[in-house]
Amino acid sequence: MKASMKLVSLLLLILLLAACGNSEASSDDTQNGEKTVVDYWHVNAETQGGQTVEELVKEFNESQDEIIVEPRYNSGMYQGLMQNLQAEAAAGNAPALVQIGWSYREYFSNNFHFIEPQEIIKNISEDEGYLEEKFLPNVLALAENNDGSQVGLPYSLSTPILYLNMDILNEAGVSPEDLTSWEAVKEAAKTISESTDNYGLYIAEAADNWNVQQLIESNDAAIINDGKAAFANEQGFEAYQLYADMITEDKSALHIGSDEGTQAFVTGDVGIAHLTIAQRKNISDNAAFEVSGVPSPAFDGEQLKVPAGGSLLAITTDDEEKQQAAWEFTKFLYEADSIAAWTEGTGYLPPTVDAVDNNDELKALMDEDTMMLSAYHQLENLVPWAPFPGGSGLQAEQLLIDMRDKILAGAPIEETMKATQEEINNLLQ
Amino acid sequence: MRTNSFLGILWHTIFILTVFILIFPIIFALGTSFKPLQEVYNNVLNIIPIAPTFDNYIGLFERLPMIQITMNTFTIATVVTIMKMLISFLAAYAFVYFDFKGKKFIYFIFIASIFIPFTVTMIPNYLIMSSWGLADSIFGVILPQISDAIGILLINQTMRSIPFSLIESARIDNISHSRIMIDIILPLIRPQLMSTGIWFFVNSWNEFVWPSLMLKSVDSYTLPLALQMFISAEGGTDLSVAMAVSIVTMIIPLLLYLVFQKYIIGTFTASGIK
Amino acid sequence: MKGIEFKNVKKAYGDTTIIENLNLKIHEGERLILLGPSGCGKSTMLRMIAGFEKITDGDLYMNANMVNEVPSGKRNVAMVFQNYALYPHMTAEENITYGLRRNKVNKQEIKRRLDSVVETLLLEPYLKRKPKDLSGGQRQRVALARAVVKESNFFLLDEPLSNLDAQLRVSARKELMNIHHTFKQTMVYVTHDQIEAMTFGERIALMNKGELQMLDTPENVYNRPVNIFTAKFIGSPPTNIMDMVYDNGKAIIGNQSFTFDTKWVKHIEASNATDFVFGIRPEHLQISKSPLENALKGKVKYVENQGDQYAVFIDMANSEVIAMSNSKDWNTDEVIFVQPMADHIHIFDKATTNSIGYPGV
Amino acid sequence: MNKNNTLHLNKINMKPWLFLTPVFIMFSLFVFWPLLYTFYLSFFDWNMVSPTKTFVGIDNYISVLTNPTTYKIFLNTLFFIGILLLINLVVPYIFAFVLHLILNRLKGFYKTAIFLPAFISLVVGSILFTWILNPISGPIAEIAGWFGIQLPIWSQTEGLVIVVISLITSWKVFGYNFIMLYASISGISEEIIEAARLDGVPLHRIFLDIILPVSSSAGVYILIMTIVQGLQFVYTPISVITQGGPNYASSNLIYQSYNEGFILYRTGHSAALSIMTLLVFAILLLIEFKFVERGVHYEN
Repeated sequence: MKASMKLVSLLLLILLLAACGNSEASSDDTQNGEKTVVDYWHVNAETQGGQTVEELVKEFNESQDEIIVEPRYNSGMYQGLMQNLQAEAAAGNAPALVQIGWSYREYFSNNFHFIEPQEIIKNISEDEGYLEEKFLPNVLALAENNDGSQVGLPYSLSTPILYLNMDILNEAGVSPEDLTSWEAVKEAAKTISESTDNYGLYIAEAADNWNVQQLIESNDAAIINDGKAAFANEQGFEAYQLYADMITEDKSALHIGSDEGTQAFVTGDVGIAHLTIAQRKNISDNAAFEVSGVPSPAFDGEQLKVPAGGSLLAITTDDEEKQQAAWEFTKFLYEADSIAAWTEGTGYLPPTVDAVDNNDELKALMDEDTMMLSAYHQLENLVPWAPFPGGSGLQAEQLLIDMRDKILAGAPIEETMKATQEEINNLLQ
Repeated sequence: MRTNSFLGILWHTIFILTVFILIFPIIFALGTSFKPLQEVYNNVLNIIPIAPTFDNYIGLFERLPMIQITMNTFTIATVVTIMKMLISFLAAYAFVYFDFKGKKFIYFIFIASIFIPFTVTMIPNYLIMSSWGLADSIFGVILPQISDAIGILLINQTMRSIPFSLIESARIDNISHSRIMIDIILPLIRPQLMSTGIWFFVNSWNEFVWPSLMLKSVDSYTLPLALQMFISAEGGTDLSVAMAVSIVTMIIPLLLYLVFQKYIIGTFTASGIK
Repeated sequence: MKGIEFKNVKKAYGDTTIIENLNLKIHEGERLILLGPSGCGKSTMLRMIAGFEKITDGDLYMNANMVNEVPSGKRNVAMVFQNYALYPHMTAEENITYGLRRNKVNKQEIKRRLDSVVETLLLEPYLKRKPKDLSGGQRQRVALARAVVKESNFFLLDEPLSNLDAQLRVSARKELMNIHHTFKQTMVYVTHDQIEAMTFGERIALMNKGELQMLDTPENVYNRPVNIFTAKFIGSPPTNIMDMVYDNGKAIIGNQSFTFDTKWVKHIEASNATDFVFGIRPEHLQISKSPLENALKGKVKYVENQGDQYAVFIDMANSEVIAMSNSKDWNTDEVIFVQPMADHIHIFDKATTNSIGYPGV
Repeated sequence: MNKNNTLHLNKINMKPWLFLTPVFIMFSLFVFWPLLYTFYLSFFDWNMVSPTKTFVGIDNYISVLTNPTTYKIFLNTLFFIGILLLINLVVPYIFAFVLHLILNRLKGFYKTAIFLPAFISLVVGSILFTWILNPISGPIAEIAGWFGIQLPIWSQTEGLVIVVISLITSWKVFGYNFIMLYASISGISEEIIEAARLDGVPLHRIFLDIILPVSSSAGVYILIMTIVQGLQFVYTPISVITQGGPNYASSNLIYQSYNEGFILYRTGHSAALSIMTLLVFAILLLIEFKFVERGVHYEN
């Protein structure tokens, strides 16, 4: 009997030991004494500027002694971060500053607490007019939700561009200057696939509808209009038809997942790739061929529209002191040099208007790199990532992905788009 | 046993091919982990790197708290293994050596729980851990992993191989149950327990889904989670570093296996499910 | 009373009753044999004494204490298991002393007991060996030693010799006898082997189908079986059993008759049975080719060599009987004379199968 | 006396419960209670953060059952089971038989090598295979290219995507099953097989008539484990490689529950689907027990 008690207490002892070991590892919070702690949640993996985040935070922490920022990487991109935010909320906590993916803007603002930057600025006279000085109106508007609240500030900005494998283009006799419209891209892709061993085009098929949105909205169709799905019209059909034809009819475009497709482009098996600008570093560092870039095209005679990828920065804490601290850190992140480092490290576009002019390296990058240049020039064409309202937005996005899969697998376009539109609108009611 | 040589050659060919398919990915990962990323993309077929480099490993240890991450993985796997073995051992002992009301039914309930897919308990466990403040703690990872009836099943099987009279002999000598466990059962089934333990350890070491839901900060990561830091939908996948992480992740399980393989295969073979 | 007592004990597993209603007293210090065919409940009884089996109903007393709910370890019994149950990972010495060490017997005492038992059982050369390095006989002795060192009042043996060859059994029995002589424990010994029972037991409890058939000395069990089962179970070849009709001082067996002496006549007539069964052991049948007085006639079927004697199978009065003979010269189908020895016949009541008793007792 | 009795009785009966206490606590907290809670959640509309859960009765079940995707995913699940059983029960069974009875040399090597991947993380395996099996630029595609063969784009091809994902999962599962089956087969007494050989029974008949029935309890164990755990293992390559796509062609019940719960935050839907998955498992197992166990030969 005694010995069995020993066994049971051994169990408890092991748990206890593990507890001690664990708490030692995570008990350094308390040493910071009087300083205000700002928990900053980001999604920047090591391949996506993780180091830059660390460096910026370090620089900020060393620049003053009031505030200490504690960065925390969240795996699984914006979706992973949202999961963690859910858990934290379920436990009754919230970080101070978080990156919110554009596609989660509505979901986040409907379900979580946030404070508008204007609320904070109101009390600080020196920051009056800060927002207007820093951001283009269309860029700032990206972070405004359907109810008109400013959820946060645009931070990571990406747009899709066309990456070009110049070796293949030269072999096929396609000139980058020709790629001015989607129709032209289709022709070029056809030429490439017919005259070389390679695929002509790859449009990223990530677990989102981002690239397709660029395609459709640049044919004057709208994914969403007045809070309702509105893509199932002639313009929309036409845009999708062009995409589907390249895959099913011309067989000039590659239809594959985004990891494999990006790999295929980098290894030199695809001529043109419609990918986020955030892939620039990965591609230019690893491709063995000459890479160039041109802006995403529109359809003939239509206005170019590029959806904003990336994230906004939202202040989520209730604590006023922390709100102030988070704001200080935010301003630091938007300083020209910080933005330059950010752009360099992540491949994202500078979200502020003054960064390029105030930082020589950034200016040089923008002037010399065709890919960066292409993306940067698209900023004036930026539109928000289809912000479906309410709690069903995530599901609406999922339906758009399903629609893409169906159409690219050969489903009739009109029917499928209409059905999806109807399904989404039923959801949104 | 003699068989005709054609059949033998045919089957040897099939076996060698199978072994190749199973082992090739590991060799491929090893080769890739010593390649610069550019070479990964452009020299797909060179398993042995043209320009071998340690940069992937060096960079990995510079960029991530790999020691901490390995320690986390080790701590979780060790605690899970010991706890799971202990509670399963106690339960199996009760099931094998006692008669009590409802024994069969209770045993059935536990064994049936093996059939519950992890998605069924995932959300509530997630909520429990969050509300206990154990999200992002190794405890949040450990606790649900301990509650796995496979341990009861396997140890129960093993215990049954001990002649009942040994326990009766001890009981008649007024030896307490705990003493019987320690002095008699434990030494007799130690090899099987070791193998089972190694198996649990490796499974917990490799566990991905639950830790990926639980653990948030890099400092509390486990090795399989470190892997995904080099895979990003937007920034691209750094395959060569990812493979370096993979190799680091594999080392302990493979060492355990190769050192104890005769022993592991031996006990798996000797005590197989009857 | 000291010793062990079963009082109205019942044992059932669910709906299956193993022992219906058992009453049995085992005296302090005696060697009691639990004998019976397999499945008769003898092992269950032993395991009830050991405390391994719960008693469904009734009471079990040991040293005058009711022990129904006393766990094994508190009953102070020693036991030798059929498969010896030696701990495979311990040496012989560790096996022998394990229980003592765990029960905090002091070191000198352990050494004293160990030395004593090692001497008695000649175990010195094997003490450092593990069971797998011991022969069957050596293992048996280690198991015995382990039980002996407990120096407990009750010593249970569950077919302890069944895994030994014939020669080893004889010497093992001698050792057991020795041990009992030295320690005077109450020994309860389960076996299905009647030779073991006869040679080792002071009393035999013969069991069948969960019921106690007879409890007595080996001599009485052999010579004065109380029922047909006992008569047939004990002795080899088994007792010959024939239906008979009593008619005026004679037993009519088939169409032949056997005349009882006056003692038997009185005894039979005094009994209240109506139908009888006649029993006689093979060694108590005299056979002859020439006529014998008060004999029955039978036809030889075949002869079986049993080493020292021959068993002659005889077709007699519609049943087969066996007689023992020193000669093998019996021809098949030869008609011979079979004479039961008057002092050794057994008469049973056919209805109850119980013996009607013996005259003059 | 009587008082004493009950005391003893309590003592005797308490012990197994004492030993079971840790298991009871752990399982109640992390298995049984969550199971009930999931059942409870399946009647609510909730997204895990909103403070209110809306009771919707069996709406979640109706919505799951009326969704054509559910049926597609259910059929996928059956397809996964079929392929997993083929690769991880039938093939290793034959392999174990062949290794035990036909091959004399390299036995130890084969056992060691085949079991080895079972010790490696499936996440690692999934990432590796995404690259190795990349149909455009992976090593296999490269080699196939020499012969002018173009690999199908499996990750976008209905049906094929399930096969390839099952193959990737099998990389990890195969070895364990093989070793367990080998254990059982090599435990069969040599005499039975020698007797059959003396009678001139051909090898495939020995396999079907002797090995299968005698080792069937191990077979059933592997069968059940392959279904129950295989479907859960498959989750990892799905989540790493296809996220269930294209258009749910590679999703199964387990992945879909995850997707609903942790990607779309439809907790109630996810719970309803999980409960139904559990039911499907229970039914599958019942069917198995009915049809497979019948012929099972158990030792002991």
